[in-house]
Amino acid sequence: MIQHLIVLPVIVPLVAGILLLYQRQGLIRYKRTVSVIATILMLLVAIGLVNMAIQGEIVYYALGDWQPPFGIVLVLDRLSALMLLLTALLAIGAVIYACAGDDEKGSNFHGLFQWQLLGINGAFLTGDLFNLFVFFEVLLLASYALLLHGGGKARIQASVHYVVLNLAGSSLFLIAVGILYGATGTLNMADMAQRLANLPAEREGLVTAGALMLLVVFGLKAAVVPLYFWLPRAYAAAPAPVAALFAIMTKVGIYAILRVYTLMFSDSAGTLAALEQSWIWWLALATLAVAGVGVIAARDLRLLVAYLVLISVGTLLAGVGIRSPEAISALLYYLVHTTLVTGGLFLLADMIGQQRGKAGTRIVKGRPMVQGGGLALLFFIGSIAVIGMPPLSGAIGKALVLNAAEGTQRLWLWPLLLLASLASLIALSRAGSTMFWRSQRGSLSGSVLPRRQWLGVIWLLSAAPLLVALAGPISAYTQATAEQLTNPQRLIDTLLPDAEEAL
Amino acid sequence: MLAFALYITLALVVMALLMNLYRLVIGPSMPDRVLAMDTMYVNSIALIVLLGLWLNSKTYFESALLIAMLGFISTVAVCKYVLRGDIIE
Amino acid sequence: MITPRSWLPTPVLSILLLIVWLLLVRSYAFGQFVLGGTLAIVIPLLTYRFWDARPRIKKPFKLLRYGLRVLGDIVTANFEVAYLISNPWRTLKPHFIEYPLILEERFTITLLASTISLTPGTVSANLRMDGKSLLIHALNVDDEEALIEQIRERYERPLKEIYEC
Amino acid sequence: METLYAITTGVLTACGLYLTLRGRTFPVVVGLTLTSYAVNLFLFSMGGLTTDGAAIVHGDGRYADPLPQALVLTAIVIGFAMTAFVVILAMRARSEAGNDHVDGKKEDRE
Amino acid sequence: MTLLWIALLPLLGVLVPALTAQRGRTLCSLATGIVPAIALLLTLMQLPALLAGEALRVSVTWLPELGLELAFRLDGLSLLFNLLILGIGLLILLYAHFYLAKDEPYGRFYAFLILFMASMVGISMSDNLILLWLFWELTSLSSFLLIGFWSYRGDARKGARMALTITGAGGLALLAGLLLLGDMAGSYRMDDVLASGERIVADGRYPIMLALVLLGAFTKSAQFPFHFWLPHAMAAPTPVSAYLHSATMVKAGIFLMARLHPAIADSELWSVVVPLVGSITLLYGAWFALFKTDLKAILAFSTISHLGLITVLLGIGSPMAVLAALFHIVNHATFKAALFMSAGIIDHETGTRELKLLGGLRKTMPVTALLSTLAAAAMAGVPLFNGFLSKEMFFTETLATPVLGGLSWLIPALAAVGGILSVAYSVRLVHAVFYKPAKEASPKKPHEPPHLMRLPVEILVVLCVVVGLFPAFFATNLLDLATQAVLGEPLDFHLAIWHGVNLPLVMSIIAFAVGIAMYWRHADLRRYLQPFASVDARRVFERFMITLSYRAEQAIAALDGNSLQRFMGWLLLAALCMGVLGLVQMDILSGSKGNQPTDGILVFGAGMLIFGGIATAATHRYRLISLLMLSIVGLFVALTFARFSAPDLALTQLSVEVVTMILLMLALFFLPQRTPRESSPLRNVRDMLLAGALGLVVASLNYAVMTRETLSISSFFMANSVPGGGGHNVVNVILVDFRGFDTLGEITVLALAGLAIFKLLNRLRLFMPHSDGEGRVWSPDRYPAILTSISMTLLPLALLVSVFIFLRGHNQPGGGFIAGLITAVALILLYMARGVEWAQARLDFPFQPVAVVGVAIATLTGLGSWLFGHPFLTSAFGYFSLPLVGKFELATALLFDLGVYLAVVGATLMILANLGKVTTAHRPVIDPKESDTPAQPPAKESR
Amino acid sequence: MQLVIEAIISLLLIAGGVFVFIGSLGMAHLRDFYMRLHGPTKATTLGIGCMLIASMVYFWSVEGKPDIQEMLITLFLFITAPVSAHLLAKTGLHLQLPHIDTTEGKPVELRDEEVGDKPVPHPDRGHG
Ligand code: NA
Ligand code: NA
Repeated sequence: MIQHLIVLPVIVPLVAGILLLYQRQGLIRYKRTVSVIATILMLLVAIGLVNMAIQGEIVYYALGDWQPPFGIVLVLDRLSALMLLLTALLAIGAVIYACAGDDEKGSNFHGLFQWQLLGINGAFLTGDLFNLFVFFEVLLLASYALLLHGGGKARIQASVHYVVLNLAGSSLFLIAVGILYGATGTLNMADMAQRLANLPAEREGLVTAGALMLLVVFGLKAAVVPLYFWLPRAYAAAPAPVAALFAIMTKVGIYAILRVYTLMFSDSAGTLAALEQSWIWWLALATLAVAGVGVIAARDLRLLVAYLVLISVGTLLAGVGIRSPEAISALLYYLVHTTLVTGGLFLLADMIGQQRGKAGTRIVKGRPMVQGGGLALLFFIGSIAVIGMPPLSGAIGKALVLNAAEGTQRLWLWPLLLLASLASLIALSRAGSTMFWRSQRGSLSGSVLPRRQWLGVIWLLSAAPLLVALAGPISAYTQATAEQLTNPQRLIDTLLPDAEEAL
Repeated sequence: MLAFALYITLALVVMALLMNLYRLVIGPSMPDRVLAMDTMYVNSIALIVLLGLWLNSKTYFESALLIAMLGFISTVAVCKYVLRGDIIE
Repeated sequence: MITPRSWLPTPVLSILLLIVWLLLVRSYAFGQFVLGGTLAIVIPLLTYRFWDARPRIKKPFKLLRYGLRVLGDIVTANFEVAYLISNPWRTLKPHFIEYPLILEERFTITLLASTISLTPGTVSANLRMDGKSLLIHALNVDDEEALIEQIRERYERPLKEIYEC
Repeated sequence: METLYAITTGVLTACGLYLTLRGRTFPVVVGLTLTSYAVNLFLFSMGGLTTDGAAIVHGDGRYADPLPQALVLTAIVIGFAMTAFVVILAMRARSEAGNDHVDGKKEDRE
Repeated sequence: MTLLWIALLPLLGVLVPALTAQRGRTLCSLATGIVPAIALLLTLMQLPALLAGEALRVSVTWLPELGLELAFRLDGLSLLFNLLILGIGLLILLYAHFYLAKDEPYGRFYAFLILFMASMVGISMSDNLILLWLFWELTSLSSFLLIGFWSYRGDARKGARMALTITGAGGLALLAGLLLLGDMAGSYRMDDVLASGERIVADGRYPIMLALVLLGAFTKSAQFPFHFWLPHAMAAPTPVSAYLHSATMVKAGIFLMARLHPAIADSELWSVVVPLVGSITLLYGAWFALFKTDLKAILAFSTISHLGLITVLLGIGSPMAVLAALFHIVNHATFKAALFMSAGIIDHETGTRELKLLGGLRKTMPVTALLSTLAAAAMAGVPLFNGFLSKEMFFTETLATPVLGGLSWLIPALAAVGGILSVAYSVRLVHAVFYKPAKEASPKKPHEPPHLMRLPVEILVVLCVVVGLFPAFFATNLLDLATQAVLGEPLDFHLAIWHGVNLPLVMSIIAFAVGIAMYWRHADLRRYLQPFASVDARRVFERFMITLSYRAEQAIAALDGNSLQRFMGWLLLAALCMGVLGLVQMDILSGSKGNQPTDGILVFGAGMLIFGGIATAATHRYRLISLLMLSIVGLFVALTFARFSAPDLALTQLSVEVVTMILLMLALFFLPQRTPRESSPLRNVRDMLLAGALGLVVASLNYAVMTRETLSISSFFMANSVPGGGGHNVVNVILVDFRGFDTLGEITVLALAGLAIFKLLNRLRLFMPHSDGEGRVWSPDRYPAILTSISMTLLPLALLVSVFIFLRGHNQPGGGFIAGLITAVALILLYMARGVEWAQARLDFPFQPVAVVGVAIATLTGLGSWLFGHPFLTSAFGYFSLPLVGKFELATALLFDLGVYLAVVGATLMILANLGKVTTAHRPVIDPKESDTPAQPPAKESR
Repeated sequence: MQLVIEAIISLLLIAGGVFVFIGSLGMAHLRDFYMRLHGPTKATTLGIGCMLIASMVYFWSVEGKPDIQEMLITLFLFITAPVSAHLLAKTGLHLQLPHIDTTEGKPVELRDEEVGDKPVPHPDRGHG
């Protein structure tokens, strides 16, 4: 069984989805149980995988027993293990929250949720470029369905933009994959990397075009300026547990960038090495700037959190743009932090909205909340974390990223990142003081929130202090991950042991 | 001789298709266009049959079969649409 | 007790399916007969529920004859239509004809309408909703009554005999 | 032949993308479909164009590259699923917003 | 280890009030007080070791990557601050116990207060720059919470946010500064940093670093021009003002300057900027203190002024100046805390802090009057009080150590003016409140406070006096240790009251004379000041914030515009740029392989495709026509696949094409039939150019790839298809075996589409046109009879064909996907021909399970290989032979393909049939209760 | 291959081509919709049939065994073509497509049944 552990992050949600989707109606207790158990199982699997990856070995799983580069492989290295674990952690919070009642607001919530996880996990594991496309589509279509869960005009309208842009993005993905296949003759990323090292010069232009178009696709998923436009409204409109899960969606784009470009366009790629770097760097800065402005402009708490996600995208991509092991390590730490915390904030925003009655999540004076104290405390914790103020994880993540910038990079990154933090500080203090302080007069509104919702939020937000307490071991892991990523030859050698002889 | 006949037939089929296209563009009515479309489907069966002869292969037989089946269904759908708007009711 | 009727509701269809299967697979191996035979039984059983009017063929040989006649008519009709279409000097006399039906079942009416559409210069354009008459568009007709009579005798009566007696 | 093929994909892409830039949902959906046709043609040709060599193994001859074909097959299916979703989304959006503008706008401004 | 306890105990102490709040106020206050008391005790216990010259350090590894350690130190400076923080903190707790009203959430208040105390202790003891920053920001946060404690008050909320914004911004700058500093020093360890002063000052980045660090220090310590948050922080309860905003937090900036003094202060830049900013602050604060009429505002501005004074001293930077600065920190903390607490008592007892409403309190509150007078005397620098000593040293140092070169007279001059003002506002404060008769009655009848509430004030005032009288005895040791910590070496000094007649003394005397005179002519001065009085920092700040968010909204709206067309334009533009970048890198577009010959049929096919594409775009306003044109493209794409040796693709394309047509028409029924002409010609041209350019790029790339030799791995598939996959149709073997994982994902997508669409159709509100685009009423013939008959005939044939296509897929063109679509289309034909009611009665199973079972079968087939110890999706096949039947092949791939078949049938029916059903009584509903009784069919005008 | 067989195939092909052509020609040049309907329904169907027979004969002669698979396509066409034509004609009648004046036996009363009530405004015109 242990040798099949790698494929379990795909199998578990797939099978759970099958069990959940077989019947459309009723059986909500059964469905909740299956969904939660599957998610917990996924967490256990992910922990097992991290345990495997922590040894430093790269392990792959050849589906159908067809060896790379011919068959599709799942690749387990530190990065994919980390992403799987992160996804499972996030998913548990979201699914517990959903079990409080959001899952009953439309059909098939849990099944779609599991299949969304299937897509995400698959994207994190696959070592094949076209298979990545397939999993992107799985996670996108599941996300379309989940985004609509519960209906409503805002969701539909946001979905139209989200879906149409992503469909265009999918076409672009196919073109890019096609070009890369045409130029290199393979789809396995490790094999592609190897072939790029000995690429005839007349094909460099093709590979450049393909790789850069791929960057546009990943940039769209990651929501980088100027491709981010779908994000704020979609995230603000999504049902809370879905929005929370979406916190990992932009990270899939970032993961893909990290995976593809560190593997294929490493130093051994000659003139093509790091061809994405400058683009990512400048776009990341632009994203930071826009997101900072957006945070100030947001008049709704959920929109605000959506823009906070955008800030994290900018920060992460800046790390990718720096491309040093330090930067990658820093961004991975930040990634873990931001995913869990923004996920928790989406849930929290929903709870706040529920208790504020008509005012909802709009940042205006409203009626006081029945459970205002607890919500305020969580909001304070989440805000501090997401702004990047001590003593919570954001501060450390931000400091790591700032510290990783070198030389003139600092000149650009530091002011932008710090100003974006300041913008979040201003916006969140405004939001918090309006919703919790200004809204103290009048009769209490809302009913007591279900315990599962509290549990979900606390699960996610407790990451903020835990990440600080465990900063040492976590950053040791991310450092080793970064080191592994910046030496892709090991992965190539693992997947294609005969390659040396062949050359 | 066979090759020559094939050329001639191909030319005839292509001309037929061009006339279908002409009607499709000119219309003037929707049924005219649908008729043109339907005929185009049928004529493309000819094209596939000729391709099979040309390549000396029966690999394309199913394509022709499918066009015969499915072309009909899409014509039905459009007709139903024009007649009733709601094609499944 | 399984009666032949319950597991072989439409024998003609089953035979047709078997033939089609053999044509499709281009093989007359025994295995294909077994497989095709199975399908020829299973598929009608599966689709039986979709047949609301069960056409009973009373006179199969007449059906065969009818089929051959129609085939012949199609060929001649086509020459005729080809001539009509491709002769630019000829002025056509198109005609809408209301054809009163004596057939009653929908399936047979469909057969008739199809036959009419496939044969000399006529297209069945509309079946009245009450099923009593068929509107036919003819490309070039001199004598309406003659045409009606021809259809009646050549196609409708045989069909009536084959299916509806 | 390759030139002709490339021009065709290019024109189809351009037409499809032009439609995706329209302001109403239906043309956009049609544009996406057209684009996906073009993209499928594009992807298909990435193994080169073979006029006589369907990838059915029967001993001899030269074959078309089967891999892009398999990819295109997957892409067609996924494209269909996506088209189906987006067109019905468009329908739903119209029912929610009362018009079929891609932004759900009440009035047309341009 | 003790150090760790000192630093972290207060942090744990946050829990104490939170846990004891329910048990009564006294207990809570006492329990809360124990924590700082212990910490204070522990600190004092380190004194012998410190005096013995030991370096007290503790360090725990935390985050090596960032150089972050949980490292604390206790040197003289930390000791001084710890005593201040913990000592005054204890007094404040006592005071607060009486100050807060009965019904106020004291537990929370104490928790915030202790949180603040903990972070302050952390700052003072941090032995690591990053750690210091962590605590630094914590003080901003706790200050925010404390200022906003009376959150129902608008001024409290606004004041809190303003303070947080300013100090938070400063904190961010400080982070950058400290990171830079650590980088320059090569370590974030305090000792390393302090030892690398020369290297740091010589570093090219020094000015930036200094600016950033000073930004942090100045915002925190309310230096001009960042001072304005402090007066508004007075909205906090008075204990907070006394503690945070006079005694401790505002000193954090000062502390930072002192702490980093050896590392960063030894430069020209420092000695210009810091004294200048300090002296401006000194004057500015003093000037406004003179004219404010709110008791706490006067004290706040005077605090600003004194912070400026200390800053000047640190800026001067001579050993004696440092000594003076440290001394004044302590002195200011004592007298200002006392004054604030007095002010709080007055406020508490009279109900007002407004100078105009106060007066003559000497009679009703004699003790408080005495205490306040003494403390104010210390503030004014009256001899025999501690304030006098440090002020004398201040004057001395401004004279003794010239800074600003040719302008060296400036600082002493400003200092003298500051001295005058300080005397003036001190006199005014005491005189106006206690001695001058009241003009109006105060809201409450004043009387003395409870004795214990006055006790902290008494203790502090006694300290002022005692230190003033016996400075050598009470202050020398402490200051000695502290200056040694800052300067790195012992400083020989002697604290005395009398230094003989010298210039500083003269300055003091002048200050007193002019100061008192100034208070005398105070009313005249007020008139000059009037124009400035209207400038309210908070208003300006708030207006700025409002403008900021308004501009931000405008900017986002301008960028975003909620316009899909624009978003799409960006996306395409990005793709275009990237494609062009690749193309320009190519020397030559055409590769070595060259063109294959073209024939007429190909030209014709290409022509049809191009025509179809252009026609689809050109007719897009007439939607049905556009659809027909699209179907030309679909058909010819299929023919193209056939022409280029891809029969499977041709089949798939054909079936998908038809299904898409049906789908689009089903949907079109609910959409307008025409697209209005709304895009401007300019936009059309722009879109055409963009799309055309991208088309050109795609064409070029396509051409470039096709004319190069393929390097594909495909020969492996060709070679292994039969021996390894058991199939002759390589494309099919790739789909179900080599890349079966893709296919599994693909059918999942399809099933997901069905599920998603079901969600969309649920609760759909319909616009059902009762006539077509020309206004014609629909035909009354719902189910044309001839169509119904033919659909029945076709169904068995279609099923047979799909079985055929399915079974042969592994060896010949075909397979589960195409077979599934054929089945689905045949069933859809039934729906079209016979209607939902009829078809539903015969297809009475839900489609979702079919699709899901399909995915399940494919998954289970894949999982089956586990039983044989093979990876997921490993295929197996074998050739079997039966008597009579002959040899045949069985392959697991067929089972997998069966899953594909079912998934396709299920999903396609879910999509099309459910979409069709929305206009009927069988429309999709979620609620099982609803689905028992058929939903009302939407009203439709049909005859 | 025998010359005779080749000749037969060629003949069938060309005949098929001609019929296909004429079918489409009729569709292109006849003067009203109802007349245009005739060409594709009959000529084209027969033309395809001819070509399929040609193909049948060809592969019979090439592979040496009789194979009448192509008849299936013809079967499908013969089943579907008249139905398409019927539905198209019905659609034409519904839309009241004009027919040339010389047409006799105008189906007035039928039209009333087909067309239903008098026109009403389409919802697209009203809103949306
Ligand atoms: Na296949
Ligand atoms: Na319908």
